[in-house]
Amino acid sequence: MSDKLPVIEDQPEICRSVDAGERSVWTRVMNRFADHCRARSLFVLHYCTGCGAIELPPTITSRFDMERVGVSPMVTPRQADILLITGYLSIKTLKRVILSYEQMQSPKYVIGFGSCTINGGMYWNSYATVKRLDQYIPADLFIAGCMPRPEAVQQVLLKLMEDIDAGKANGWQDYYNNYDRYLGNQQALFGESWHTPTDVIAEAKHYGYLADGTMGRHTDLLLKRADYALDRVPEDYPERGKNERRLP
Amino acid sequence: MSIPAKLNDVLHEMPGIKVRMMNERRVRVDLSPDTLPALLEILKGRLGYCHLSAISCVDWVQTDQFELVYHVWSHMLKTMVSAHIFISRQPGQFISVYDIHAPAGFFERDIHEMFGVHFEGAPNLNKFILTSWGGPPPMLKSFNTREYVEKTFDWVQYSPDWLKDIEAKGGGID
Amino acid sequence: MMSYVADFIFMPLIAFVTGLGLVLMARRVRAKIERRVGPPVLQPIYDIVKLYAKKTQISHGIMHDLSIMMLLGGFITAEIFLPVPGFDGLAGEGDLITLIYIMMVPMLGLALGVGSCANPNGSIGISRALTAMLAYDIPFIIAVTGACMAYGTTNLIEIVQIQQAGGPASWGAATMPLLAFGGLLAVHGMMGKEPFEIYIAPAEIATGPMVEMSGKYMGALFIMQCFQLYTIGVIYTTLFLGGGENWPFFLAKVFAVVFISVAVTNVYGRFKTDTMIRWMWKWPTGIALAGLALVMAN
Amino acid sequence: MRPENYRPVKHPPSHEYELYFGPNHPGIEGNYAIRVRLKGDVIIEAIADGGYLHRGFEKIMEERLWIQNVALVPRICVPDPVPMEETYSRAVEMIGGLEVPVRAQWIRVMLLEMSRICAHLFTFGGNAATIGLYTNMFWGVTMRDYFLDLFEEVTGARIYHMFITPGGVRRDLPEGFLGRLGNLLDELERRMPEFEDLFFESAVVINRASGIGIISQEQALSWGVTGPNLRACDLPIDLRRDDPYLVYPELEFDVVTVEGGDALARMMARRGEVIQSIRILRQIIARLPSIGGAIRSPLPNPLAWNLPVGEAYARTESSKGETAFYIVSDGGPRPYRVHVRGPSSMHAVQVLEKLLIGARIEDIAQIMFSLDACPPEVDR
Repeated sequence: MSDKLPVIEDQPEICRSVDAGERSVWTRVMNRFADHCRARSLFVLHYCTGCGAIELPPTITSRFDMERVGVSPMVTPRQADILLITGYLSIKTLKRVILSYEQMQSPKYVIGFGSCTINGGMYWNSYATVKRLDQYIPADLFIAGCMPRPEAVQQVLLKLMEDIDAGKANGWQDYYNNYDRYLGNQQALFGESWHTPTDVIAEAKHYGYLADGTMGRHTDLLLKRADYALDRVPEDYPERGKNERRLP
Repeated sequence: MSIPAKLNDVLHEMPGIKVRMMNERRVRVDLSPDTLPALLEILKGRLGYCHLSAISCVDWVQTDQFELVYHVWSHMLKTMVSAHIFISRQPGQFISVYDIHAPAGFFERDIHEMFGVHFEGAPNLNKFILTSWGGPPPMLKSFNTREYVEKTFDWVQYSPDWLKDIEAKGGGID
Repeated sequence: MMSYVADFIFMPLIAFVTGLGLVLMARRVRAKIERRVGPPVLQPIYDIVKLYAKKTQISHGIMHDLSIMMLLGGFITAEIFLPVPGFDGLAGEGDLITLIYIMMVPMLGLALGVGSCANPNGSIGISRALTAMLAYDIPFIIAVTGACMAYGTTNLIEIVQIQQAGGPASWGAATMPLLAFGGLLAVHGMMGKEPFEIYIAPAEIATGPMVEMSGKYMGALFIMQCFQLYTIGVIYTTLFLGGGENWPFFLAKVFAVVFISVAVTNVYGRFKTDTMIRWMWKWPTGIALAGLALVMAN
Repeated sequence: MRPENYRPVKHPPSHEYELYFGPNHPGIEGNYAIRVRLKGDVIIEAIADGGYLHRGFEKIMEERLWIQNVALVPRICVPDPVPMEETYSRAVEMIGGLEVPVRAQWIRVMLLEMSRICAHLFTFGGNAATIGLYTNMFWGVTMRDYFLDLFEEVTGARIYHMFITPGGVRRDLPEGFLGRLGNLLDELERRMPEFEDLFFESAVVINRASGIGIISQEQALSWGVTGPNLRACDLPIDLRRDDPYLVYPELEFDVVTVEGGDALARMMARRGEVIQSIRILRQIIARLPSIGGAIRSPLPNPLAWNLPVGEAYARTESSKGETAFYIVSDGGPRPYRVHVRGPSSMHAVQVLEKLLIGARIEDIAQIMFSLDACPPEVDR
């Protein structure tokens, strides 16, 4: 397809970080219980990013009935757990997807839907669509096909449930841990002045997901170039709710 | 297969017009750009060609011209007239027919966006689809989408290192 | 004093558990009408635990946090004023009027919280919610007033005793059917179900008040929904269906009241705001007024 | 401290505000957005903001072979893909001078009408969901799913069939297919009264849908409204009648017109079309077995297939309106230019912007769904 050599990236090891509290039996039991419940209650963000969304109504409605496994559609990103990228993403949509993704509350999961999210699929030579979803936001699972059948959608949801139940679906932590890499890819596409209203670094700091990859070359650019000053935000975030970046 | 008499009369009032019957209900006319608005006006007023089906633009690189095709349909005569005009690629300018056919507003905006043709008097030539696009008008033949894609996007690795390791140990997909 | 402690603990707890059952029933009934299977039995619990187990959440300031307290606090207080079999709580101290006041607190709390989110959809939603409250409260208050006049007391315990003394024939629904029917329509509006679901309205204002609620805040709203269904069901049961003689009968009545509402809602679309007010002030209010006139004539 | 999405607006009049009816709003059909300025509840300005689904079809089709494009075209309109395939194929046939065998024409009409029923059932569902009547959506989408099963049986795919190719169709119908189609039509007819009770005759629906988004006849003609939306203004204009293609002249059907031009009339026009489509399909079931012959005219090697120099403009009456392809060939193995005229490019942009002015915030979704706008057609 391309004679250009693909860019080799370090694939970060996606695994659950062990914190001190996790050693206590009580926390472990509670975490286990929480994971159990998370896996059985999944709200899907109502966002039809592409043509794959046409197979979601059959999946939700009477014939396949997603609600019987606890999956239901949700309207706003604030409440949603799953972001279904239903097919190709135009560059304009990708911006909204990233905004929506950052507004969703962790733990959050992304499912790439159809071949277009994996490698451009049918639109591999289109100037308008993004070729690889996982460069811009961490995707937990992909469904191959154009377009995937409702059965495939259900299958992947069940697989996601298994992963959540086992504590393995941690793509969202990867976004905090390697924010610099994701932001770099986003900046390469949208230009260097790209920024979102959600302050991911501050969130990472506040909730303890700061890692080596969170800040770097690209986030420095954010500091320098953005039309608002990140450095005016205090280093520590003593209160909840202070994790938003101030606008001038 | 013949042109309705009324239509034939009207079309031949236009100077320098070439009329060709494409099929039963479609007439292709070639005319000079200056007479196009007059033709559309007359067709609409006299023969009920009030439905502008589409305006298509073709980029002819060899002759350095844009071809604009106005497809109008008459609910009365049940015939389509496709009016072809050629305008120069430089500077790529034409007049809007929005005041004759309101749907032209969308098509002209689209052509402006995709080909960079400027329509004088169009109500709205703001970007609609390509608001996040910084490059040249993408539908121009000079824009190579494949080259752009190769330059901008990375492909999935079909033989990453970790797979090579697995394959070396006798695993892998095949 | 010690007896109150048990009441304070158990009455909201019972309300919550029953509310979970009511939510489950609402979802199952909806699923059946839509010809599908519906959620598993523990789904309401999974949803709430999941929302509370969210690792990040967005707060929009002190008011936003406080509003959740007001919301849940209002309902928990309301549960303590509602007599159920075996527990009287504060129902002897406060009366129906107090209860109705307390029931307005959650909605006002929600309004304050949503107002601090600065999301236009939320603000529109809350203004619609308050408008809806204006619409359904008038027939509801008329029905309540009529019932109180008929029973001659505003004390809920006494109302229950009066009805239970005479058996089903002395239930409010039998002695003042017009008031009971007007009240039922008002109660349907109170639950925010179609055709009176104007303030949720996903396709219009993206779920209105809930638009900015995330994680624990949303979890609180889910809990509020449990309390809301329970409270409304119990008030109606207490006023018109003879209250609770014992738990099985009492729960059957509460579920029946909510069942009527959730069964009807799925085959209706949603009214516009002004249509809802007009309808509420016309039919339920008219019926309740006729009932009130009958009560006063007797 | 300000919430994260808060951005101060520059000196707005105090009583006006802007609402981004954005792409992940459930009241929007597909991935599309409308920026509305509101004064209280009433819209004073609406600006459509599309392009979220832009894939550059017209560009990438220039880069592919004539036959490869068959795989691309159905993706232009997701809920109603068959008319796209058919229109493209017909335009190519016009340029190449290919004759479509009669049996293939009948099969094409059958698929077109099945697709129309699917798209309309989907729209009913969507329209009902905008006013909170989800039951209709659940039933309608499920009903549509049975049609998709039949599509799968014939074409091998549920949504994107890629079945109609230049010169005919890919393969013949499976055995007993027409019988199964007949059974499904019976089932649909049996279910129609349910949908009427629930939706078309529901007092709430009539209350909400009547009188909003009114298009007058003059406006409809001058704004370029087509399809069921035009027929809802009591104008009997239907390409299947006026500019007949395939075997439509041999079929009996009524052009459904409804008076009113409002959202309710548009829904009723679609309801009438479903019934007419059932009628057409019944005629096809009766006549197709007696029509034999090939299903495809012989093509040259499709990988080295150069069409003669020429241009063609083919139009089809899809469930949304007038779908058209303008194709130019320079004698090469690939199209020189393909222009897609999606019907929604009128409905979702200019018409919607005009209809929304003066409407109220709760009507936005309903007006959009009643126009049956299909954003992927607009963005292409």
